[in-house]
Amino acid sequence: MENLYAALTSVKVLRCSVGQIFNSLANGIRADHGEEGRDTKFLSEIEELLNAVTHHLRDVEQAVNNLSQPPGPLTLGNTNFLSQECTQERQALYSQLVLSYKWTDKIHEYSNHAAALLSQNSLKRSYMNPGSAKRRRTQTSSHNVSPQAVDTVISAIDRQFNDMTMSISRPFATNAVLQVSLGRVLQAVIAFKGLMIEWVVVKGYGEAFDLWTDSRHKVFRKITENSHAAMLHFYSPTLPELAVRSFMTWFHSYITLFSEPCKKCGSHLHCALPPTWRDLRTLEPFHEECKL
Amino acid sequence: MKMQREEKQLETALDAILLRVNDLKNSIGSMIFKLENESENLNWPNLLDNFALLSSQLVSLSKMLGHDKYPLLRTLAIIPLELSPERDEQLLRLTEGRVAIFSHDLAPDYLRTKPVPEVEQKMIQLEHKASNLSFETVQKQMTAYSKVVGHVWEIVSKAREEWETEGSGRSGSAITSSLADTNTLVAAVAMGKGLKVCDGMGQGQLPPNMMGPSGRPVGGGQLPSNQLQQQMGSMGKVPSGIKTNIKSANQMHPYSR
Amino acid sequence: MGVTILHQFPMLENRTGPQTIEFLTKRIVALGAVQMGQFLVDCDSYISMPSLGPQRTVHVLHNSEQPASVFSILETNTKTIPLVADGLFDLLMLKMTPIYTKKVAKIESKGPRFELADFCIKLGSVTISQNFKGVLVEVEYRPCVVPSNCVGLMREFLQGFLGSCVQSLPACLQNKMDEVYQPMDTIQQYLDHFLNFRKMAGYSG
Amino acid sequence: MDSKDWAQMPVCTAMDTLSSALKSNIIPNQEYLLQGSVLDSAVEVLLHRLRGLCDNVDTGPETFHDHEMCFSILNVESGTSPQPLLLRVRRALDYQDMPWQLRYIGQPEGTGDKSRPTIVRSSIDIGTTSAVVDFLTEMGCRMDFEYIVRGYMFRKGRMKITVSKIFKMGQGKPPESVEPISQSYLVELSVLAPSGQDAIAEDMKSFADQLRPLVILDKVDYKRLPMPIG
Repeated sequence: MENLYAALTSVKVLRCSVGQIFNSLANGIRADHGEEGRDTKFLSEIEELLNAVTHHLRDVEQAVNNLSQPPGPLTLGNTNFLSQECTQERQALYSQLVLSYKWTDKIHEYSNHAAALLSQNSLKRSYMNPGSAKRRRTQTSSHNVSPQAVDTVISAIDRQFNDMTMSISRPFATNAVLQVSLGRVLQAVIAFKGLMIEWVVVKGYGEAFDLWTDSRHKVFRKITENSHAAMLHFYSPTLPELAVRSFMTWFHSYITLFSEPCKKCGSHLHCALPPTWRDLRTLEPFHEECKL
Repeated sequence: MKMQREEKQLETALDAILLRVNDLKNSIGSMIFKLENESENLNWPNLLDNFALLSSQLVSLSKMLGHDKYPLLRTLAIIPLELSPERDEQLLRLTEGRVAIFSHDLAPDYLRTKPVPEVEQKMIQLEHKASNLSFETVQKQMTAYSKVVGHVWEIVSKAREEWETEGSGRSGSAITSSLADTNTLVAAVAMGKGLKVCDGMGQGQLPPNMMGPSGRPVGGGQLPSNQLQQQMGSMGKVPSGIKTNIKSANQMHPYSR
Repeated sequence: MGVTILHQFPMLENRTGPQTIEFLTKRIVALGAVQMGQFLVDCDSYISMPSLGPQRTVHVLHNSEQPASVFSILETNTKTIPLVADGLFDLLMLKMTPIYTKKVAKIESKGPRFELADFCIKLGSVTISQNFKGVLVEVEYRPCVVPSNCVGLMREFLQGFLGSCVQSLPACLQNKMDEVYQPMDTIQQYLDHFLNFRKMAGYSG
Repeated sequence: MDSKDWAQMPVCTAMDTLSSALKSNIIPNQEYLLQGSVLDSAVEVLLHRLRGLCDNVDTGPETFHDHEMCFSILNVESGTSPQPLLLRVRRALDYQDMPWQLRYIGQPEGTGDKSRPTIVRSSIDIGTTSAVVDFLTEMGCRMDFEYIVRGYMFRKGRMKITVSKIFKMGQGKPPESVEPISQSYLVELSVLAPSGQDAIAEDMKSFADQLRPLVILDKVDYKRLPMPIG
């Protein structure tokens, strides 16, 4: 294998030197050859290059001699047939190459942007950054709260809304899983880690409460997505209680999911969906497409 | 020749008697064993069975002894040929450890055919006394005696009666199902017998529009229902109701065995 | 089961039944709906014998959306009682034939069934013993279970593809606006329309 | 399945499916039945034995507490003997939100026939909503009688064994104060099967024999029962 690589590089070098000769020949006598004796200088340059070519040619021959005969015929798959086709256009390679190049370029660009955004750490929800250990100890942790504290916070929120019923279960150790029924409009399962909302699944009235399956209905799948966005938006590591309360307040605004039209276009339906987005501050309903 | 035949006859007779006696002995042995070891789960019928066995064996033995074919054992004499104060191992084995020595003071006890002389004397005295009694006194004593016996008989039979009713009560608990009850239940479930709410009653559970209580012969409907209720109720309270039911059902049921 | 509204689509003079269905299908497909099978709702009516006193009618309906259930609605002079039962209820009605007899022809609504996001749209052509009588459009909005919540939304959707002929809500939903919608409510709507069709057929025939 | 295929699939009417089910004889419309009773004092022994014999050993017996109402509708019109159509409605008192059961039971056959091991009667079991009582009443049915039944249910293969106490309905009294109609438990062994499966009857007979003499399960012809009262 190494021999093959060596041979290939020597062929490349040979082609380069041959190319150089043609290059010099095509350029003819240049300014840098000086005024007097420029012919000789040019000739000697060509001669030098030719020498290099012969030298490289010898290298190639040597490398080829070193190559052993490949055992059996080489199977190259479909590429075998490439040699049969001589017109470049019909292979359509060029356009594909350009396309893939464009894609890689784009990916590169986007990932650069993403990296820049992520490095600002605005969405990081745990203190995993290599900050000083001293500072970490002083910070309040939102995911290390006693179950009683979680219960009191949630029951306080529960009292706040009388058309939203909540029940807490703890199927996995101390972390609470909250089942919320919003009138007879929808229900949601919210998984907490301490007081940090970790996961939200929104389902229709009468659908099974569970954390892992999506709703049957498109509307609720959409709202699940939006709740994820809201849960990230409202997240604040220093005031976990406020975060939960504001999320719940926002979530409660879905009580008018089917009855209130979009604030912007004034109609109920867009693409056969009701306004599934609620403004994070004003709680006004918008269609996905109208919110911008 | 005759002697020889008689001897042979005697031998076979003795063998047969020995066999019976051995049987008897074994039954007594097993009964004693049972009494000693299984007394806690030995019940009365079982014990009675054992006694019956013993008595039948005794009867057959005595019949055998009184049979014509058998020689009169009474006429034969046993002479102890050898008495010894020594312990005899063979004898011990033969008697299953009961008799160890065949000595002078033991042999008369084993071979005795008459009661002890004192007892014999007493018996003669009593017989003499009896033969000397006058007819009246005998009659008087006999009536007194039969009176006492009758009294005892009465007590015993009364006890027996009590005991039997108790016993039958006990064996009744082994009965686990009653055909009469089956019939009652099936009839109730299938046709509502005993469940039918008579007219004008039991409409509390029904929607009021179902049957108007008006226009129904209230008096005529209610009276039998009350009677029915009373009968049912009283039947339920009497504890012996089940027993009588069983009997009557056995007579009535077409499939009774 | 979501809130469902059944709407009778008016027939135009120059259109046959299949043409109307075709026309509606085109509209609904243009909105992005996909056909998902067919549907069928049928109704048999059994009428009591005169000996039983005042006449009562038992309507027995089947909906292909709930294939294991039989819906029956008993109609007396004073009230109607709905009953949902297993499929074997049909067998029981056969046992009842001496007392309740089938005197009127079967009426059914049958046609394609479409899905568009969370909506389910059914275009049914109504026939009484194979004679075409009209078109019933059923629209179900499956995520919502309380009628009062989604009245506006439903009306908007219906007007979106049926045009301005859509005005009021079905009568039988009016007094159940705040209750959870049941499959029986759909059946009740079908029955109301079926009885209308029958009445009209009776007048014309 | 492609959506195109869906579109092509014909919808068959409920009546078609029912009649095809009838034709292929998969509807369990025959009930094979044996009945008996056990005294209250011996019911514990019976339950113990059934626990050993039946399938649901690990979970223990299933209890039930039902209210059964029997309706009849008289068929006056037909010229033949006016045979009333009997319908039964049963509901679980312990599970109020369960569907109610509406049941048609035909005339029992094979009661006198010695060669048939069990009673066979046609039966249609229908689950319904709770409106069924109103429905039947308005249809013209009359409630003949009602009772409370409480007891235990066991399964053995396809066989169902119930051990139950029958209570008379108290007149407007709460259901706690009902009185039992006898000092025995009713024991029923039944199988619901499509018609023609007579082999199951033999299985039932042999199972019933295993319960002897604790309970004598037999064909009880209630028409020929002695009628002591009323």
